[in-house]
Amino acid sequence: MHEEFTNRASNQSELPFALVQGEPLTLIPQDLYIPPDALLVFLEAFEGPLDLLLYLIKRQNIDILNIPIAAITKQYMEYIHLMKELQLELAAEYLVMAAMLAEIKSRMLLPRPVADDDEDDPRAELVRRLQEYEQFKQAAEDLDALDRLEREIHLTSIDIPKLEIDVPLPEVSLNDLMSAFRDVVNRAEQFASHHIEREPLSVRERMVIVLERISAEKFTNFTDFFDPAEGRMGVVVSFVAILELLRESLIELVQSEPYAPIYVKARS
Amino acid sequence: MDQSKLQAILEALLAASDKPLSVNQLQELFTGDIDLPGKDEIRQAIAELQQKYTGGGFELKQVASGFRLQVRAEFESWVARLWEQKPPRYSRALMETLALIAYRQPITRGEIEEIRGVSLSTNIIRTLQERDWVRPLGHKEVPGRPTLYGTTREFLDYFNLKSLNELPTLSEIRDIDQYNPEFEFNDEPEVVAS
Amino acid sequence: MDQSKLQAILEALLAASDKPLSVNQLQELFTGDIDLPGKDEIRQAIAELQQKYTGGGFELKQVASGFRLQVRAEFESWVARLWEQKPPRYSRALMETLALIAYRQPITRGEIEEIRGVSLSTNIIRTLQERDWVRPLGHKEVPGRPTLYGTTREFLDYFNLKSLNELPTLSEIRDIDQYNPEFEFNDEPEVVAS
Repeated sequence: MHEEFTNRASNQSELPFALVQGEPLTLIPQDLYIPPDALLVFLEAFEGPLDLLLYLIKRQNIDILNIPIAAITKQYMEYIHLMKELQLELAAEYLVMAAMLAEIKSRMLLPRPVADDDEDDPRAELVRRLQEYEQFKQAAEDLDALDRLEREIHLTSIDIPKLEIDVPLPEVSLNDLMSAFRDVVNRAEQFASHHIEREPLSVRERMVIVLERISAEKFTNFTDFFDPAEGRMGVVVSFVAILELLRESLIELVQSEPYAPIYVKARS
Repeated sequence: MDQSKLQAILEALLAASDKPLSVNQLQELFTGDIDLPGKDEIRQAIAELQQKYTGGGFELKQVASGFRLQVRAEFESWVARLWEQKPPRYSRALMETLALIAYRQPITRGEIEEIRGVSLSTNIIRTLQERDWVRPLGHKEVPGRPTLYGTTREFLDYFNLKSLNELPTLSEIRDIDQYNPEFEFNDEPEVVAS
Repeated sequence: MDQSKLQAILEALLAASDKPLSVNQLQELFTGDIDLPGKDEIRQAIAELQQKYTGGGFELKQVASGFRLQVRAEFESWVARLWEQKPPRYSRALMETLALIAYRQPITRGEIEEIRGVSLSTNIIRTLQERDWVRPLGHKEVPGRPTLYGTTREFLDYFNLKSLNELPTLSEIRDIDQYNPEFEFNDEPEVVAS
């Protein structure tokens, strides 16, 4: 057994990585010839290097306890290069794994003393980690499949007649509301990508008013949104609100010919 | 559809709905099913359900806008005790959602999730709608047509505001913060009537 | 109190409450009544109610924090039509993190990262805490004193579970020296069984 094992290990790098019905399996994954967009989605779907390795192993029905390291390393590196080419943000963990695979591969090439125990299989730690990850990957899927609230399970909502029972509703002060807003904005600003621009609230309010009016009427004359009685500021606010709604693709402006009246309608 | 299955589905719908459901509305909820129940079948099943609840803790009542399940009035003294102990409070997630809707309306659920960095449970928006503080304004014309939310007249009334303009701006909130770390207003304490 | 009245009151309480109620909580709601029901009587009445709901649209389910009335999952497709909002979906990263916390609690963030082989975004832990599914249990007494996380009763309630024992069993891990290929050749390449 030991002799056979050593023999096998030292020959590993020369071996075709697998024989399926007598045919050597090619190293280049056939399924790589897919449109770049789909490929991007595919590659981004991996939760990390362990997930990618598991995919490579599962795809070929290899027993996880006997991973052909040389072949798997080669395939792994192909994916890494692909991710680099597609300029995917490559987490450092992928490179750490690449180094680990290279190290295991080189140790597999070294003849090991015959007396060595199986425990010294250079792949042992990797195999343990892969199995452990697989275990929780599966557990996560099982958990996701359980019946749960908001999806399969709905609570009953049986009314309580309004007699003398006054079901109290939580009380909220304006301070509570403001500090909630401050907190959420402060937190969002910690992430540079979410920059909340400060927009005068009146514009937001006007946006809602515009939306309400155009949902009630099919076409609304553009000028109807400007009430001179509101003064210059009011007109500016309406104008900015309409621009903002246009930018967010919530409304569109329609004009049949130059200088004809402009109408505002809901985007459909 | 056999009558006992129809009855069970109707019971499920009436129990889950937070609003009364009319026979028409109930029938519409079967749209697309192979065997659409007739209105008479639905009425028949409702009558049977009403029968079934006799002597129980709740009843199936007909009100102006339809049928609803409600707790029997005779048990109200026990039911009232459910809320005697602790005054209910809203979660931080709900308060932040309300603040974002107030300050950033019209806004979609996805946008709220993006700003907060966490996904939002469905019952938060439902609670805010039940409280009449938040309402759907329409749909955003992007894939998925997500609902846009805004605040209501009742929201302004509750917070004693004449318009959204009276909500302090972010920089004002931060100014107040600086002067007063406990976040209380100097001039007039906003006492909010419940 | 006779058993049928007790049963009706319990039904009213369970119908009115928006949270699960334990036998203890249910008993407390009778405090002050002349004939306070015993816990066994309450358990008995609950069992009868569960019996009564067989074949109906809802069921009386025991989850971690008590008993609750819920619509039967088999009618979900009709009930879902009542609401416009779709249920929230959670990412694989979040579900894997949650699974690790559920099965391996108490566990630190570093340990989660180690098993998953990738770093964990703060948003995930924050979402899990905000949903009240996960809470800090204390600190691990190692350098840096990292926070230990565990799951909550709300987590079990949400996933319709009574206790952690009801979680699906984990797949088994094999040791590398258990490897026993079906075909062994001395010189020839491994044939991978498909």
